[in-house]
Amino acid sequence: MSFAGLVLDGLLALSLPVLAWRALSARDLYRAVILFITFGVILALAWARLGAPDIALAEAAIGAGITGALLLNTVGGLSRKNDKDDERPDEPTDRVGRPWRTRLAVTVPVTILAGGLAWAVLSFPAPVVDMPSLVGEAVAEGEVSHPVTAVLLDYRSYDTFLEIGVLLLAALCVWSLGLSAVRSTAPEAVSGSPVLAGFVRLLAPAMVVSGVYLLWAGTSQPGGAFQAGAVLGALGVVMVLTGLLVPSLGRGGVVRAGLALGFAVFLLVGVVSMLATGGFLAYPEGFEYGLILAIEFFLTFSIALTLTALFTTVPPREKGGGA
Amino acid sequence: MSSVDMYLLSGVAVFAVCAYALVVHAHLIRKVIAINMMGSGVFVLLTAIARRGDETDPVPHAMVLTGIVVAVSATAFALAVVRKLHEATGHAYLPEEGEDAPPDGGGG
Amino acid sequence: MNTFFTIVAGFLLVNIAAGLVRVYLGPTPADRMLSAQLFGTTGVAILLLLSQALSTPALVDAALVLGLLAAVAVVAFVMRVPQSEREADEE
Amino acid sequence: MIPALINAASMFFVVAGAFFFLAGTVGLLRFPDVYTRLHSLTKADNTGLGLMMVGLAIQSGSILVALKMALAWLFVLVSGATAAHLISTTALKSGLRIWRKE
Repeated sequence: MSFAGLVLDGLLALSLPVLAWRALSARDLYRAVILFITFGVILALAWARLGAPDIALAEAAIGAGITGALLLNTVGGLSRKNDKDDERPDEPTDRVGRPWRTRLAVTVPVTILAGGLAWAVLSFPAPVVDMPSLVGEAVAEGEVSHPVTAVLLDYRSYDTFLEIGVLLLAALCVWSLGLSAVRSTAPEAVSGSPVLAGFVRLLAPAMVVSGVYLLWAGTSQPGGAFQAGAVLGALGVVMVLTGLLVPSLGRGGVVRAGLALGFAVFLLVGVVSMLATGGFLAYPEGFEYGLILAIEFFLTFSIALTLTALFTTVPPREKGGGA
Repeated sequence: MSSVDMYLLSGVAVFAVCAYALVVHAHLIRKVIAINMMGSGVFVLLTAIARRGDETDPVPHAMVLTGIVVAVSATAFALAVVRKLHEATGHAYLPEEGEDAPPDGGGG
Repeated sequence: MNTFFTIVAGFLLVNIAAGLVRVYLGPTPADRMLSAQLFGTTGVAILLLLSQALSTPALVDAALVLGLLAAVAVVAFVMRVPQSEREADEE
Repeated sequence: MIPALINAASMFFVVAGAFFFLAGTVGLLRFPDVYTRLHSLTKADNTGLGLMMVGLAIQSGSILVALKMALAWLFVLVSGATAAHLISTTALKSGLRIWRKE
């Protein structure tokens, strides 16, 4: 590593905790969310430097885009209520101040924890098992050439299977709260703006093409179902925000089926492969590439739909309810 | 100090800062942001660990990718719970010890 | 040449740090959102520089996604966050 | 001869781009209100990114990568212009006054 690279790494490594600190102690919540989005951008750069372009891609989509939109949505939802209740307009700030004794009592154990962790991570023994070459061998046997995708869908596919399960569960939990949609607070001139409509018209095909490209690229280079799903999910979020999609997303049965599709296809492939080869998700010879691509395709669709549903928080209408 | 060491320490620092803020701040959205960033600190740590050898280890990368998606769904759920609490009680704080409503001013 | 690209990336990072001052000064939520959008653009530039400096073409994809999604937060901000601060002041 | 020329050209474009980014940051910090600060978003930084993109594209040696870089710039241009329009319209509608020299 050159000296310039070392300085850049130092700057990035320093700015992450500083940004986290500033975001969490910012006076009002808008500022906190803006700093959170900036933190996401810096994080993506750090991962680029750490040789993890897959994660940089996912962070660029999820950290800076979707999580930021989620937080802004919630902050907006909270303060709208306050305007109606005629409370102080700066309500979303933290009104509970802790006395210095409490702060000190928290600082001491946190400092000890941080010191211990720092000592632990710096004195790690060298790895006993040579994971990269083990994975390399396993990947060489398989038909997917990008190691991270191979790990996700071949080598440790049950992790990914459970993960789409977690997404599904989160969507069900959010629906069970029975929240109403956050309504737009934008002035007429903004929400009906032809510029915004034109922007979405330009954005939609670009996002669909990028999503499909990332999905296709995932087998041989960084990219894959998560990144593609995140990009398409962001498109869903934008369409909900601009009113092109109703918050309940459409007919209840269709939405529910779409959410469950990724999980169901994964499960089906797992069970069928278990019947064929004896191991859960142990793909039979020769079908590996096709099966992984099929799983990835349905996963992308379900991840995108789930992210949109998590944003709207409104359960789909029952049959005949209309939209 | 190598680049990897700097990122390892950075991850630890992010984790510690967020752990402090998680306890000290009362507003629930701040707590949600703190937990999300705490996760990011752990992800930085994992990615830096993957970088220690001569070759980059893809297993932590896959774990972090899974983690990012789980983190966004957990954050979305937490924010929905905050909104529900706000709808029900009118404020986004948990009741402090020994009282039902949040205190108005700082200090105490 | 790679060192040169790394130095420029570091320079842009310092630019972001300087721009953070605007997030503090505000004074309106619009100013802060504007700064966030600017950091997105700078982030795209840094990712492109790093993709060249580290010879990782995949980072161009990351830059593409960042450029594509940078506006999502802006749309959320405009549509959902009430801009009541000033109205309350002037009434 | 040719590689040296390409290096020099790409260095020139990247440095010019970095200069525009610097100008954008100065504008963000020094301009008096949100409407004037929009210039640094829509003009300075997008020009900077464009120049930098040109400098890196001639260095990349692959048409596909160069095209993707151009596409990234195009996305940023479109979203930057839309963001500027939305932010300024919202600010205007919420009654934010336009700065005038006293």
